[in-house]
Amino acid sequence: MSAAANLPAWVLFLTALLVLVSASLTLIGTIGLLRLKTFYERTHAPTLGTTLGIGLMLFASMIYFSALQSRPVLHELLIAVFMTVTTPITLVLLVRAALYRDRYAGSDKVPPTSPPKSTLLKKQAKIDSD
Amino acid sequence: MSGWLHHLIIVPVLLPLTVGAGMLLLEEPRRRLKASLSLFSTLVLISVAIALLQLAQGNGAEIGVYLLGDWPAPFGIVLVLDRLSALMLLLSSVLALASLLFSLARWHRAGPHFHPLFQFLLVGINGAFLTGDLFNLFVFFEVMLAASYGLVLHGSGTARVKAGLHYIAVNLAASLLFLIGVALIYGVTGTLNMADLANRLPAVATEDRALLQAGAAILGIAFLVKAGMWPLCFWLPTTYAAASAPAAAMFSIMSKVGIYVILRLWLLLFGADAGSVAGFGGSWLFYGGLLTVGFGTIGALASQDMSRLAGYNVLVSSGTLLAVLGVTDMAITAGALFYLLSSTLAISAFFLLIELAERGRRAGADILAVTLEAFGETEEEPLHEEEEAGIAIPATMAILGLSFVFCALLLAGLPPLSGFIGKFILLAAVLDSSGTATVSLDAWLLLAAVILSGLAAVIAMTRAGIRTFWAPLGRSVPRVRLIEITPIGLLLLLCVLLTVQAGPVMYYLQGTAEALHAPQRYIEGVLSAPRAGQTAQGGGA
Amino acid sequence: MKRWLPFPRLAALILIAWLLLNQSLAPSHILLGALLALLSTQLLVRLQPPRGHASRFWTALVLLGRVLLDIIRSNIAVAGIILRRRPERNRTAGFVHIGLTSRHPYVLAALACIITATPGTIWVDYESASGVLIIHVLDLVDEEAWIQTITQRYESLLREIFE
Amino acid sequence: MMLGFFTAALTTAQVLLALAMACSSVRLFIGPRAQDRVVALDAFYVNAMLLLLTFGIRTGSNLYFEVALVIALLGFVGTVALAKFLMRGEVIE
Amino acid sequence: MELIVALGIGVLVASGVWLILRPRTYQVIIGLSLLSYAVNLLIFGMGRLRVNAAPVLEAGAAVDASQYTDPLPQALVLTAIVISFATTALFLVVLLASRGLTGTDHVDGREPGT
Amino acid sequence: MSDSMLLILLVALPFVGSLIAALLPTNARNAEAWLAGLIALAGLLITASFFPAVAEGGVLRFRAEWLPTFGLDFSLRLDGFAWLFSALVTGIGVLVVLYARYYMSPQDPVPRFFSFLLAFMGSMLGIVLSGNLIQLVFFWELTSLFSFLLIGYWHHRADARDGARMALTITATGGLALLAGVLVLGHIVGSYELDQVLASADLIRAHPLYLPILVLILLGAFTKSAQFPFHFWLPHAMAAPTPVSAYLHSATMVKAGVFLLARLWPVLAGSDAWFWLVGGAGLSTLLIGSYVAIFQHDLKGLLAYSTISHLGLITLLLGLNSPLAAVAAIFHILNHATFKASLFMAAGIIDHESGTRDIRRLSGLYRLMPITATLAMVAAAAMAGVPLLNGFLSKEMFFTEALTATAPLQSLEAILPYAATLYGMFSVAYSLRFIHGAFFGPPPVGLPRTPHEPPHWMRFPVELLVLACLVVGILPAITVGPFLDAAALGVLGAAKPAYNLAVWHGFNLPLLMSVIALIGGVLLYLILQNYLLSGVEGTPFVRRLAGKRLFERSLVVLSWRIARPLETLLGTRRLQPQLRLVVVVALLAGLAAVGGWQLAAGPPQFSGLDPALTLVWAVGIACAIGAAYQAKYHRLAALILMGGAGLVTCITFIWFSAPDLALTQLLVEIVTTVLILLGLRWLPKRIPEDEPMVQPVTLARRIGDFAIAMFAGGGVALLAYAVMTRPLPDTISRYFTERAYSEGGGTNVVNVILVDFRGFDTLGEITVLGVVALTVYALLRRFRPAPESIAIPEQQRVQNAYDDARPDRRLGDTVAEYLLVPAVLMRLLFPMMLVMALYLFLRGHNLPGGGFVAGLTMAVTFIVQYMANGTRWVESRLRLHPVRWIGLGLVFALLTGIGAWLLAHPFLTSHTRYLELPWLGSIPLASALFFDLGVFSLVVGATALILIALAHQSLRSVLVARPVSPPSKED
Ligand code: NA
Ligand code: NA
Repeated sequence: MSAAANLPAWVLFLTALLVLVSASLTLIGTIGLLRLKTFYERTHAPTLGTTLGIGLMLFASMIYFSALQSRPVLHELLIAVFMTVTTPITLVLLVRAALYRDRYAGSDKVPPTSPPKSTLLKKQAKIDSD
Repeated sequence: MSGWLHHLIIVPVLLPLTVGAGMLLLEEPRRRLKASLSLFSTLVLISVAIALLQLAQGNGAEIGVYLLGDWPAPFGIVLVLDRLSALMLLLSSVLALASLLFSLARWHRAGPHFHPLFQFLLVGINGAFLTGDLFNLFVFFEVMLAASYGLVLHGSGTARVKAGLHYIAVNLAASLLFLIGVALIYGVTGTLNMADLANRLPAVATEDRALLQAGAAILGIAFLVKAGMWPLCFWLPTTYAAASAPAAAMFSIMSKVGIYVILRLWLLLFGADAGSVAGFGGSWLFYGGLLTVGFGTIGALASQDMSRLAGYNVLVSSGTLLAVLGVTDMAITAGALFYLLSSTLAISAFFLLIELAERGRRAGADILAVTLEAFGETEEEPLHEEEEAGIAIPATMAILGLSFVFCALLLAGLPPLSGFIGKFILLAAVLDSSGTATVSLDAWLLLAAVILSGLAAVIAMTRAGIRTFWAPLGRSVPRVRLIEITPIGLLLLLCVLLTVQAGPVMYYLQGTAEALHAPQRYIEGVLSAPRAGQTAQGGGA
Repeated sequence: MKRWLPFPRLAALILIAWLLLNQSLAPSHILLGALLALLSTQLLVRLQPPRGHASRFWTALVLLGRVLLDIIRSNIAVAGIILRRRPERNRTAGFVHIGLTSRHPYVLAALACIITATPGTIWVDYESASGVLIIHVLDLVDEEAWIQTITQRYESLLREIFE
Repeated sequence: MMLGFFTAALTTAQVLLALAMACSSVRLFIGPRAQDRVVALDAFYVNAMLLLLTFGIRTGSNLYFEVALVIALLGFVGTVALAKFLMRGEVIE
Repeated sequence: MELIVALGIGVLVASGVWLILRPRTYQVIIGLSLLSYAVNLLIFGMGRLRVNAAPVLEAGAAVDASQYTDPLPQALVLTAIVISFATTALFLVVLLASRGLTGTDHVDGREPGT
Repeated sequence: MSDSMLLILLVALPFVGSLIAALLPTNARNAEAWLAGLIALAGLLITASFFPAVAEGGVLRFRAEWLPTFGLDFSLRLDGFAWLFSALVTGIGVLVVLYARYYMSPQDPVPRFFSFLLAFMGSMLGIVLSGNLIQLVFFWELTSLFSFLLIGYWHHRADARDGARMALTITATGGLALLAGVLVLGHIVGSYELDQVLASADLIRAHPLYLPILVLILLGAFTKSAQFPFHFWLPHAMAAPTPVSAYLHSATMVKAGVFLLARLWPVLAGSDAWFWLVGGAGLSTLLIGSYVAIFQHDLKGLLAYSTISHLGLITLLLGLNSPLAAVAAIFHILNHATFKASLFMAAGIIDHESGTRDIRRLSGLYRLMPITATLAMVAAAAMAGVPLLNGFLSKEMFFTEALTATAPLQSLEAILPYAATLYGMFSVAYSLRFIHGAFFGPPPVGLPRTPHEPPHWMRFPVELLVLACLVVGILPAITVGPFLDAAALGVLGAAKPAYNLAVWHGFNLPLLMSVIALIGGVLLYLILQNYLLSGVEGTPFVRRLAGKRLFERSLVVLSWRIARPLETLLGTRRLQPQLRLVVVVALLAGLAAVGGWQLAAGPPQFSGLDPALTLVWAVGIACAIGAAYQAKYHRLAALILMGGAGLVTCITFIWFSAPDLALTQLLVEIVTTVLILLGLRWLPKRIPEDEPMVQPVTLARRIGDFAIAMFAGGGVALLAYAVMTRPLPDTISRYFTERAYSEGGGTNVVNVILVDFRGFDTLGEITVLGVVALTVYALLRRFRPAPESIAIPEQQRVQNAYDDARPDRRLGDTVAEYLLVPAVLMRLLFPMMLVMALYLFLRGHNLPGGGFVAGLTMAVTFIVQYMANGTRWVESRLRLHPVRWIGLGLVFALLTGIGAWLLAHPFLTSHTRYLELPWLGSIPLASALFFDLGVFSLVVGATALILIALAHQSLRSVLVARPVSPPSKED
């Protein structure tokens, strides 16, 4: 922590602020994970952390370390890229699995197996024409 | 010991490791080549062990120290060659040769990667005998255990898997205890090198003694599980009985690794020179050993099949050794080592023999019966009884019977073989240790334990032998190959040699015991071992 | 060229990643990074990723801007929903079926990234035969609006980039 | 002054993130269904990663960054395996 | 923090021990894993707990060993982690084989009372 | 040849002969007999040649070092007494061999027989010639062994097996007791040498350990010589071929016990304890043996009990504490050997010629084999103690001793003469029965064979022995006097009393007793005639005294009633108790080791409490407990919770300055999750059965386990806390930190330790990993999954059915759609992950990372592709050869280590060079890096092998599940 003492105040302030917001957002996300009622709703919540939560934290880290090491520190970008690519993988797989499990369990809260093609196309045409 | 000769110390570890690793680069079906490699490695190991034995003996009390990575002790890992480790190396390589030869008849085909696993087992055993570092000992224990897991399960089948599960679970628990013990010892003393540890122990502050002793005790439990002390030994008979014969024959030295470590560490760390901690836990060893003998005896009497009987004999042997090690006495240590040699050879031979003897009883080996390929591709060459068991050598039953008699005599400690000598030496030493012209209660107890366990062995072995060899029902003469009989003969011959050459052997063992009871030389030898970098030039970073 | 550098853009990205990882622009790192980029993309050929080319850098940038904006907006929105005294009040969550025009794997993949990265929407199912995508929306006020957003705001740009 | 705020902010952020982990772990506990637990585990990983990043900032050390990086790149593997197990009954077909 | 870590180790050990004493193979494997966490932490703790003293030197600078935490326990833990990973894998496969061959997931290969 | 050489030859020749005999062909009856006969004859001649040396009390000795450090030499010692026995063993040996040549049938595998017989002869000679007590025990047990093998010679017969086993068990047990006794005796004397022991008589008798020694040695002697209550094995030993009975079980082996008693008589006898124990056993054996003998229907059984009784006589004489009685004992040993051996041979001839030994079936054989009958009658008369035969002489000496003995108890002195007379009557009765039953009466009917005289050479030994009975009986002083004198001198030395070997001592009380015995015996036989003819089995009054049944019963009880339950009680075959014991014993050991010592030391050193980490640990603790709670029925939940605990561990590592550990822990965590999930596919679900009520036993066990778990957790926590709050001792680590860069060439000290300072550990560690991978692979090759899990998972069936049912879908569409987007992304991640692995590898020496972490990353890289695309798909494009990676890794690490040899350094010595390249700068080339490369390769291979081998099971299940699926096929 002694290293931080020599940094300009605005760096410290900005870093602290970003970190705080990021942590708060993440916490809110997990609170949502607790509070929301259905699985599908709950799945949305943690994405607060995986998107802006991480983004702000990385931003804070970049600013802080760039100032600390007096050179641009950008490798945090990699984390952002990795998260962007890997989060959809998990969520897509997991939510689809949940859908299957709900359908199999006979839940009426989820869309049934895909409706006949014709109705869908009709609906689509309507939207397109708007 | 200098120059190239110096590297000989590490060969017992490196050679099987290299050969095992090399075999992994070969295609699976090249069994003949692998077998030859394995055999080659084992034969070289024997010669190396003999050379090392002579080195250890020739150097008098000097010990050979190998600084790995050329880092000085106590910082780097050291291998230490002394009379004891040289002896154990020889024993393990001899058993390895016997087991390997035996396996060549059929067992090495019963599953993939037999030969590499076998070599890796040797790596673990030899490493454990050589290392002078507590954590490195753990690593070699694990190498040995890992390979033994593989060998226990070799051939598959319900019995093996069931026993293997227990074996693995218990040994994993023991390994965790090992780690806890090492950690505590390091946390208090700050070193892992055994010699350094022995050096630091007497100076351990009083307020740290509790922790140190707790660490040592927990570590000890880990070794006692391996050695098979009651009540930590129940896995042993089942596992050894379930393992294939060559594996079981090798395992008989694995419990001796536990004994070896206790002997080595206990005398080094808690020997007479250890100051306030001297003799820590000795009476526990003694009474625990006696109880183990008792349990082994009971088990031997109660066992109906020979494999379990053999397993219980392992316990009797372990218990006897533990009990006598609990009495710190040089002559006893020497006697214990003789007993160790004799009983290990005998039990190994017995494990090999059982397979052959029972082959005739349950016609059609059961190895593959359970693995019927209802599931999975048939990658293994099926073992056809006719072609595999080969020519029946003449007088098979007579030879098997004779071998059985030898084993029985050895295990019961009856003349004329080394079992008797071993018991005599042990008991004579125990009596002598209790002072002239008196016999202490402990000595009586030990005497009784040894005599009664021998009696039980007579009863149990006779029962088993009569049932197997004198059975009235027309049992088919087992088809046995020469290569299966030879190793048994080899081991038994060694027991005969031990009997005839008891004098010279005891001379060596007495030197060994003396060195063990005067660990200062070991400590100084390890801690003052010179680095190569100091003599040769160049090198280092 | 194609043979040696089957995925030039990906290789470039990997080189950049390597340099970022090592936080260095030393010649040795550039050389090593280039080598690794080449080798790793060579190996990737074996895995036969779907063919595709990404062009229109500016379009991509526009899309990126849109998405970032959406992410920030929806982060706030979702946080608001969660922090309500009763998150369920005045809100219905639900599934939306969307017929997609593009079958291009990269379009779909990118779309999945966007939908997932935007709090409030998740990718639920995609039926390749009909091209129907199901998403789940946390605060579903207007189904049509969501269809619009996905197809017009994102898909069309993605098609421009990848097709 | 600012240093004090900075320190306090980081400590607070860590506590918040630890609380976030606690929330996820509650979901991990109560489920009710397997997918809920998997989502919670995923969130758990992300929280841990953020915690490590704050730790890096707090100590001014770059040594812990790679752990966060590895979580970002590989943390999903476990979740994927779990999800696939739920959907298909086996992880690798 | 020593108290907290010691407490954590204790709970891991207690949970692990409880599990390895259970009759189902899966419980045992989870228990062994928890125990190995605990043991790894214990070994690690033998080097004492120090914040921000990772044993990574600065190239070329003079070394003051007291600036860094004890690296040896860390190296030991690394070895222990690898070994426990290996044995967990093995135990898993053995328990699967046992389940297949015996028809039960009881550690003794048969249901109690049969 | 020197005496020493001859002595060695005397003992060694039979053993050499035994080896040769074993190797001769099965049908070489004559060759075997010649070999054995010549060896016995040579032994006899050698023995004879020694007589002058020992006649006047001289002793021949030979010693060779054997185990000098334990005072154990190979020591031979021949005095008059040993000479007598040696002559007996070899002399009767010659005759028995000759007899056996005709007795054994051509079908019998004679090599075994003669081999054992010769080995026995050698062992017996070993006993009598031993100059050292341990060596004596050595040969003693050998005689038990060969006796066992000879009794079991016809091992297809149950009685032979049982008899052999009983004989061995009893005699070997006695032998073990003897060993213990001799050990203690040697211990108090300070030597096992017979000479020294015999010279320490006063010391021994006065020693507090005298009684234990005596009891132990007597146990040996009594079992061997079939003394009551250990006598019962001998009649069952009669299952042996008759030559064996004649030789071992009458003339020689059973005499070993009394030999020992006589041998140690000078040092052990003379006490009341000796009188009571030895005399008591002798007296009871004497009476019981002779009484029971009367009622035997088997000729050999009768002779066996008679032998028991005569052995009792000898023992009694030795127990009387009188030198004269001891001389009588020695004399009777000799006499009994002659008449009993001849009687056994005669019984054998009868058996051989008529096919039965049952007195009830035999009758009137005198007419068919008059010579044999005559011989048998003379020998039996000697047995009965009829004057002018040798048996009479020693019996008269016995009667004299019975009259003059001084017992510690007055009443006993009075009883002894009556007991002796009674014994005389009994022996007359059973001798009469032997002769009358077999040779007189009407001609035999219904015998298996028609009896006639045996071949002459078969009868010859009997003739010779009977002649000896006569000659000795008539002219004792001339014939046997010098030998007996020498033997008595050997035993008693200077204490040898004067005695008179005359046939006629005038009309005295002993003679009267003899007359009474003779008449009484005849009367008794006549009285019992009807009872005996009725053919009732067993002996009146002592029917319950069936030793065999008792013995077998006690063995059964010992093995199945005692050992079995004890084994179950003291041991277990179940895992849970075993693990419980390991934990409890470790706990107790730790507790005992801590003992009274304090755990606390000085003021504890704390690092401050951090709220965040405390919270994190609250979560970790909850996860651990949750995992423990859920593992039974909710495996997935337990797995996930365990992952949570692992992640908390990982954070702790980071917090306290261990980034390498955190990385490793994290990756292992990920791989373990995948691994266990792969395994869960094959573990059928546990359905929570609703237990109506937890059994009290179960509940108690759970409470116990809970307590154990709490104590274990508390104990470890306490220890951890105690160590962590202590100041760090001066550890060896300082060395590593200081030299990691300057000598190890790396800044990441942990990594330098792993690949350099303690690279040997790492080599071992990767070996473990490799070995485990091979084992897993081997096990999975033979894997047979649970039947419930063989079919493809339910999910896949449902989804396939759905695809099948819809006309617009093809089989597999669901999974294709499911993976469509993720697979694309995962494939694109592939190169990045590879690069990441290499990055972690290359930086390892200086920064957190290294071969192991990199290897795991690499393995995960591949596994991700397997998950995204399926096994077949990946393997048709990208085939990993994991076993080779393992092999290569090991070889690489090894070669790096061995490379140091070329520079004359020990294994694994590291070398670092900097390669200066233009433009690129200096590239470090550290050998440690190559070592780490080996680690990397092995870890990739091992991890991939384990995971892929598990994944492959799914392919196999598809292969098999399809054709096998209809369950009706099973019948
Ligand atoms: Na989203
Ligand atoms: Na008759």
